[in-house]
Amino acid sequence: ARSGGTIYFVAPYGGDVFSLDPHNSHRTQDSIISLNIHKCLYEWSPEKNMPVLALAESVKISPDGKVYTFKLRPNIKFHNGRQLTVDDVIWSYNRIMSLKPASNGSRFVRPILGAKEVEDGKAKTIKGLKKIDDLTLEVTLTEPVDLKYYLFWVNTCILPKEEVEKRGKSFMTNPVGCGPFKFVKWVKGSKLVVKKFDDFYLEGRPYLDKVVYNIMPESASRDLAFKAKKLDATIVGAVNYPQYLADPVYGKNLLEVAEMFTRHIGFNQSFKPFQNKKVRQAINYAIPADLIVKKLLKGKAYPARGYLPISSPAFDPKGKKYEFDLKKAKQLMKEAGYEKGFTVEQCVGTANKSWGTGIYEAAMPYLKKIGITLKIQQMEGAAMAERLRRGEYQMYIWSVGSGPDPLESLHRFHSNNAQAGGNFIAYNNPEFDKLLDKAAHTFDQKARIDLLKKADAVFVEDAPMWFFNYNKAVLASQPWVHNLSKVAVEMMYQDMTNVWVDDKSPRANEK
Amino acid sequence: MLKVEDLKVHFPIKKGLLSKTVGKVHAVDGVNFELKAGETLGIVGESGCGKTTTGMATINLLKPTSGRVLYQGRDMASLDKQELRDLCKEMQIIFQDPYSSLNPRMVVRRILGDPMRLHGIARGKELDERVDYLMEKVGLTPEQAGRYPHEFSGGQRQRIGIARALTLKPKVIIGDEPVSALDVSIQAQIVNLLIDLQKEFGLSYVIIAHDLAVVEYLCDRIAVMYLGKVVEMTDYKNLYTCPKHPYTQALLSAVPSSHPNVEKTRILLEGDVPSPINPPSGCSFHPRCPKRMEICEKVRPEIKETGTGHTVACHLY
Amino acid sequence: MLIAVFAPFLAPFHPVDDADLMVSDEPPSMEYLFGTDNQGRDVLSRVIYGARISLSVGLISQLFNTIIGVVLGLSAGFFGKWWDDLVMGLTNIMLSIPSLIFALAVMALMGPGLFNVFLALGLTNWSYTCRITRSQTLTARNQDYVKAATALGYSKIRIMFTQVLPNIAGPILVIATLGVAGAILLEASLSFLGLGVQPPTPSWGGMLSAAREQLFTAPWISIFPGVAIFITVLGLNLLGDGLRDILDPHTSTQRG
Amino acid sequence: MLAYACRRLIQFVPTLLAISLIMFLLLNVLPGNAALMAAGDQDRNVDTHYIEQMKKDWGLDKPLWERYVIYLKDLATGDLGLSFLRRESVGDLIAQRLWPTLKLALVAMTVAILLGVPLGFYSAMKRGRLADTFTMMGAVSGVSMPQFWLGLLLMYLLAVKFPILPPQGYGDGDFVNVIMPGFTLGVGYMALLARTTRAAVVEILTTDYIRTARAKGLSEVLINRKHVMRNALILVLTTAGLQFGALMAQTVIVEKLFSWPGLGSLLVDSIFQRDIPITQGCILTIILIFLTVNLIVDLLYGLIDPRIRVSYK
Amino acid sequence: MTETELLLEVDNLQTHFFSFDGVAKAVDGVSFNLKRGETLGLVGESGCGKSVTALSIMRLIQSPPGKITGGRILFNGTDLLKLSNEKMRRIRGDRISMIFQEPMTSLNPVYTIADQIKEVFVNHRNLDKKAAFKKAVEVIRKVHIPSPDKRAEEYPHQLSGGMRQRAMIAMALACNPDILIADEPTTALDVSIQAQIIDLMLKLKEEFNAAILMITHDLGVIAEMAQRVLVMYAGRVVEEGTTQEIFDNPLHPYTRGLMNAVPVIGRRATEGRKRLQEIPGVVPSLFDLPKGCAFHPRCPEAFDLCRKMRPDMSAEPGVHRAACWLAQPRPGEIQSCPAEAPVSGEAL
Ligand SMILES: Nc1ncnc2c1ncn2[C@@H]1O[C@H](COP(=O)(O)OP(=O)(O)OP(=O)(O)O)[C@@H](O)[C@H]1O
Ligand SMILES: Nc1ncnc2c1ncn2[C@@H]1O[C@H](COP(=O)(O)OP(=O)(O)OP(=O)(O)O)[C@@H](O)[C@H]1O
Ligand SMILES: [Mg+2]
Ligand SMILES: [Mg+2]
Repeated sequence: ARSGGTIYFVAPYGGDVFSLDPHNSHRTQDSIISLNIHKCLYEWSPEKNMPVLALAESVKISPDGKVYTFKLRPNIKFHNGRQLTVDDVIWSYNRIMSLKPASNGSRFVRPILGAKEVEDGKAKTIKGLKKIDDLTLEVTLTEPVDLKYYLFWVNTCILPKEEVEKRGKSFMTNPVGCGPFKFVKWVKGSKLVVKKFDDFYLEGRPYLDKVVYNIMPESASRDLAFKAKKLDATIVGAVNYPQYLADPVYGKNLLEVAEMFTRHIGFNQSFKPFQNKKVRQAINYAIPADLIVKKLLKGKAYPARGYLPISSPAFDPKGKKYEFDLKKAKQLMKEAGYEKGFTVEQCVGTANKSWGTGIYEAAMPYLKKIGITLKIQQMEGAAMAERLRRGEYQMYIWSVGSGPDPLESLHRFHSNNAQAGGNFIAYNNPEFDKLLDKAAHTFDQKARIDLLKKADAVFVEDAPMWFFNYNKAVLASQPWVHNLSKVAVEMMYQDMTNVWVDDKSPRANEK
Repeated sequence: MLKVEDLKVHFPIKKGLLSKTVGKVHAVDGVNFELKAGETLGIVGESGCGKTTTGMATINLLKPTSGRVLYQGRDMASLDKQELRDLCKEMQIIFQDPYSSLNPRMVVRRILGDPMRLHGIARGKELDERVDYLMEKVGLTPEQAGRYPHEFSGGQRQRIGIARALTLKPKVIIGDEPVSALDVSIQAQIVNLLIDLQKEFGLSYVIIAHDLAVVEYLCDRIAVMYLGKVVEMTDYKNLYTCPKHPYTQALLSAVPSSHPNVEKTRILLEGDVPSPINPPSGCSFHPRCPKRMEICEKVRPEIKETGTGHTVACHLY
Repeated sequence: MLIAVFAPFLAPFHPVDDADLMVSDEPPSMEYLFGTDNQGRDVLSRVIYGARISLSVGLISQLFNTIIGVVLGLSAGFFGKWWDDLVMGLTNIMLSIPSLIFALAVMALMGPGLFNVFLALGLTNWSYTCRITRSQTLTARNQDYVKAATALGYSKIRIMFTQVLPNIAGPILVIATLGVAGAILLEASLSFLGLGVQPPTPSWGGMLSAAREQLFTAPWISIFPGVAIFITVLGLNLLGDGLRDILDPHTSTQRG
Repeated sequence: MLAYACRRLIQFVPTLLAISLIMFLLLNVLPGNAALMAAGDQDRNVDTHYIEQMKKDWGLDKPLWERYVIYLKDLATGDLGLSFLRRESVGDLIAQRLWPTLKLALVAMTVAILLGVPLGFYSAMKRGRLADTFTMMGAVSGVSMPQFWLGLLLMYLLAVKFPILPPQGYGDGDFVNVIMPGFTLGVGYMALLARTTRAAVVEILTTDYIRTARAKGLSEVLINRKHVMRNALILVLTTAGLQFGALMAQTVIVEKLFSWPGLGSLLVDSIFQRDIPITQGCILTIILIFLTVNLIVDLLYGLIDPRIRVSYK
Repeated sequence: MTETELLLEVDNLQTHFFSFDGVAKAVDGVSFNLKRGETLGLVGESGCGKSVTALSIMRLIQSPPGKITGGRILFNGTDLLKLSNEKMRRIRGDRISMIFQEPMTSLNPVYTIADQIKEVFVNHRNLDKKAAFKKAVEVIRKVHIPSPDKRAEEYPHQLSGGMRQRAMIAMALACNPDILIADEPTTALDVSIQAQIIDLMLKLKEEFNAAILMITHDLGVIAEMAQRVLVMYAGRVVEEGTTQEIFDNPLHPYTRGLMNAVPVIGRRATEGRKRLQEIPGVVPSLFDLPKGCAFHPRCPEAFDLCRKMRPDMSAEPGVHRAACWLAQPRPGEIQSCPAEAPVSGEAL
């Protein structure tokens, strides 16, 4: 690996970066960058496809799964030069729970004993956090959850108290962390620059001197900028995917991963025909998901099997898959008593290309064949979010995060989760609930995974949604860029610690 | 028949978005006259002296700031809506500009017919007949009633304008410069027409003009206006033979001679007509008056009778 | 216009039902003269059917605009006083709120739907018509024939509609034609932001923005609706200029 | 003149108030709210607790009129409030974005004026001829050319094929970065200005004073430069002034395309994210600029047109 | 330079306008001449081609739709129609200048009076700006505008109509031209102001010894100012003579009609109200001129020949002459058998 050089990366999602204080941020766009400025107890490992320890050197988990004892690395420095200690961890988690307006990280800290009391203003400090010594922290939970899946999100990063307090509001725009890169400057709405932090706890890393994040919401512009070699790496959209695949240079360098998002059409059970399982299954049989993926998404997705995505540890490659089968679909419709079909008046969706109303359009001719007519209502995200929570739809098309923790992902459809809490389809199946509850109290990883696989199978059989696909995230990079990784939680969450560029890069010596 | 008493019309001058009134245009500033049945009254004066405004206020197209207009003894301001509408049948107006005074999107038959239908004077076949009759009266053919105004020449349009004024069988017609916009050769046709119609229908006219020759020819009595006031009023004979007000004299002398042999001694007035926004103190004519005296600057001359039916507002008399 | 009316006879395929994913993103060929879009629908047919939507968006919303603008402008110009102040205040406000933003807000408020697009665009762009109508009314109001009508005892409303309106119709019509073009383009912008006409209904603006990412990979999908917009806007502009000439009293009097 | 300007500035207040009320109502009855958006891009499990917390923290649970009163109170002290989602002061946010947008709009306006006015002039001189028709057809195509087409095309040509300009971004505020977006934005307005200019010049060419100038024996060049130009400028200026407001608000597409950190994208994003304080702030800012530009145009008017100068007094 | 020096000779001038409705022969064979120091009046009704004649001499006809299709305009012996644009431009405003009817709109509203007068000097005399300004103030003083230094710096809208017209005159006389064409210079003005302007023009003519072509439809103005008069009707000159001749002994029925149609002030008092003599009918459209003499449908004295053939001028320019069959010997063959000429009512 070669040290030095600059990489021009991209922040592609929904406009400007809002905040580089991850406690005060909720957006993917922000995290792409924050990730490289800040660190948490855990971090995502693309190789292992799960979170691994980061700031902590080691962890001991009590047999009941409720007490975690972390040992921090001894050589962690904040960008201001100060040593990071257990006090910072405790302070940071307390901050997350007591921020006003509420912090998006709160839900990841909430399992810790006493966190909820702090959130509700009933206590000053979280009871479950105990400082053993400067580098040893004991964390007590209310329930045995797999903490690594919580404390790896950058929203739970550890911040230096004195800087946060000194900078006040401006900390969001001028942050200090303990990650591999230091904040340099931010041209609002256009680009963000971070540079190498020399005292990073990993020796000799990062390799890069500088990372420039360009904020580019338009995919066509990204494509052109990349081709103009003004970007070292870019996320590839479906439209351009075949072109990149065919490209003699870029085609070989494409990084592809099944991201932990499940695109689906949800059926509102209060709409009479959808109460019938056979109708739901018929729809699953009637729409050629594979073909739509191939044609409309240009192959840039993995057709779905169940709810849990390929990169989920609980993905079952042998699980049931609804293959395109018109005959069977017709048969099921007939059995359900809807031989004549029906009209779905409110098919809500956004303008998104891969999981928006365009998919309805593609599905329409096929559904027509089993007598189902769709009436599309396109709207923007905010309006749609409200409609989903209120259940004011008959079908919705959406993409929801289905990882990395399979238990948490499936829990969305637990009957005790309200419609407003993300169970938009108001799914209610006691069998499914039971499997989930059991898994929650099983600490043996393998047994737990098996239970979750079963739960997913139940879900698939019930077909409360049309399983469409898991996103295939594709990262294209210039040939001189090395060590970018396949990040299944979100491809753009690229940890730049290990990334390097060789001297063919036009920016190989840019500081 | 028609009596105008101390008529004043002031226009506010507004400025800015807040429409603050910053001043007043004294367009008409105390005008008195009387019109007898069958008589023709002329009003002359230079541009902007308030002739049109007087005319408009007289037939209630403008609300006077103060003063009264009495028609057959009744104050117009006291009339209600219906009575005002009925008044339309008594008094009408002919405009100066034959081009803008006819609605270009209506055929002549409608221009003449609509008012009659509106006032219930005639309908159906009778209406058509009456339109034809009017057309003939003003020297046009009934066939031409199907045409649009732009298909007529200026003189013909003015005839239509006159016909329209006649639709409601009025007793008084106010002519606001009815011939000024016309060619010399056409002007005579209209002047003759006006005289003919007066004889036939017993009309009374108020003729507004700036052409002294036309006014003298048409009118029995003539009022000379200057800056919103009547400065002299007399019959047509006196106007030419013994004009009293220096302004009238200058005006008369300024009329180009009718023949190269007629030598004229011109009284050339200095300067321009002052603005009616700030009329000069005293006699408003004094800054241009060749015969001004000290008193003229300070005291506004009252209108005085200086002979039978000859009134003048000047300190000389 | 004709194309829009006779769309079902002209279009070789149905714009929605004849989708065939197997032939998506085909370049122009003998079968699909303008190629197909990503859903495998015939672009030519969609352009033809799109004419219906785009033109009706243009026409109907402009009709709303014109009615609102004319009624407000005419009455403001004619009655004056506080009403005029009020209307002009409102007009200035509308004029300064960016039309796209306003349409966006209205669309977001009323939710999707073709009718709502009409309404959103129709509520947005009347201020210009209103201003012109008012200023024209102010001029026309002082014409001698309007005074003559007053002298003849016409009521105000009657004068407004029989004397003033026919004479100011020219400029209003011209603005209206140009406004149709504006509305078509505004719908395209709304589509760009995902709030235009509902899919799968084809509208030119929607097609254009839906295919913007494919501009370089499948240019035919966006070029043809683009060309259609261009021709329409050009046509409407020429129509506007033509109307101006025809309705201009100067030219028409000279003819007589 | 100064007094006049001040008076006009005071008159902004009721307009702005009315607009703030209209927009406030409009924005607050939109379906969806910022809390939902803040709960994450719908990509993880939804935290209802968090949503309720947010709503309370932002005062979204209070009745509408109360919120408006609070808003007005803040506004009176010059405080545009705090952004919901960005948790920054709206004033600061706008301050950061204002200059880039103004820069973009100014460049676009300059492009539009520098190209549109001469084009319109040329067209007017050649009116009725083929050159005129072609120029005006070009102008119409400029209007009907979607911005994203033109932008992408330019980007392709000038950054990929012949890499002479940066493909996107604000850079460090360098001029090279503004050329392409400015041009993209300007072309539509150029077309409009060309038409206005043409109409104005054609009209002026038939006036009596141009005939007088000819009768004086002035050369056509001088007549055009001196007599036509200045009078046409007055008309063009009004159009340009009126257009400037629209321009400020129409930057969004270009901004998104070129990653331009401007007000337009801030505004549109905030609408989609239901970040009402930002939306309000942006709209008020844009309208204030619109009004100010028109005031400036009015004042400029006075400089060019002596007839109006007097009436300021 | 003698008194009778011929400055301008217009010979059979034809100016036509081409439009969709046809060709309008606005000026159709006009001939006349103008001597130094003389004032020539040009009268006629609206639309008869007076302005077009003037503009043709200046070569300022809008083209399209207008075009000078024939004739010669000799200025000091050179044909203006053959000059290059550049040479013609140098004559305009310098040797021949013109003032227009509408003083309100004929001045550019955005430049001061001095600015606009200065231009003439800069253009024709190559003066620098300062000197030109001085000269401008000088001419403004000459046209009796009070406090010329102050007025020079004012804009047209700050001046009254009369003053604007004076400024126009100043501009026209700036270079001491040989010929001044005045196209209805007083029509838009008030009577008292009109008198001032006429007085001014008469005085200035004496001083500059220019020839004036005075266009008007007001016979009174002619009577006061002109030595000779041309009467036009429908694009042609129908009568020419000295002012005295025209007023005392008009040859053409149209001229006679004009004279009698105007009420004369004071006459009613002495002679009573005599009915004004009308010229019946309307001025014909140029697109659709009657055959024969254009005036015949309105002429009380018209006879067969008038309906069939257009009369030419009865004599060479310079003497009292008219284009009327009554004023000249008729063509021999027709004269001998007038009965043979069929009366065609359709000629109307
Ligand atoms: N609506 C109005 N608002 C303000 N001022 C007005 C209005 N109408 C007329 N005036 C002013 O009132 C004065 C008298 O106008 P009026 O039209 O009565 O004059 P006039 O004698 O008819 O002139 P002319 O001979 O030019 O027709 C003028 O100075 C004019 O500018
Ligand atoms: N630019 C033009 N285009 C078409 N026709 C024209 C043009 N200018 C003049 N004419 C026609 O030429 C004829 C003569 O016009 P001209 O202006 O010379 O009349 P005039 O005698 O000056 O009348 P006025 O007394 O009204 O000024 C008119 O019938 C007019 O229609
Ligand atoms: Mg008047
Ligand atoms: Mg003329």
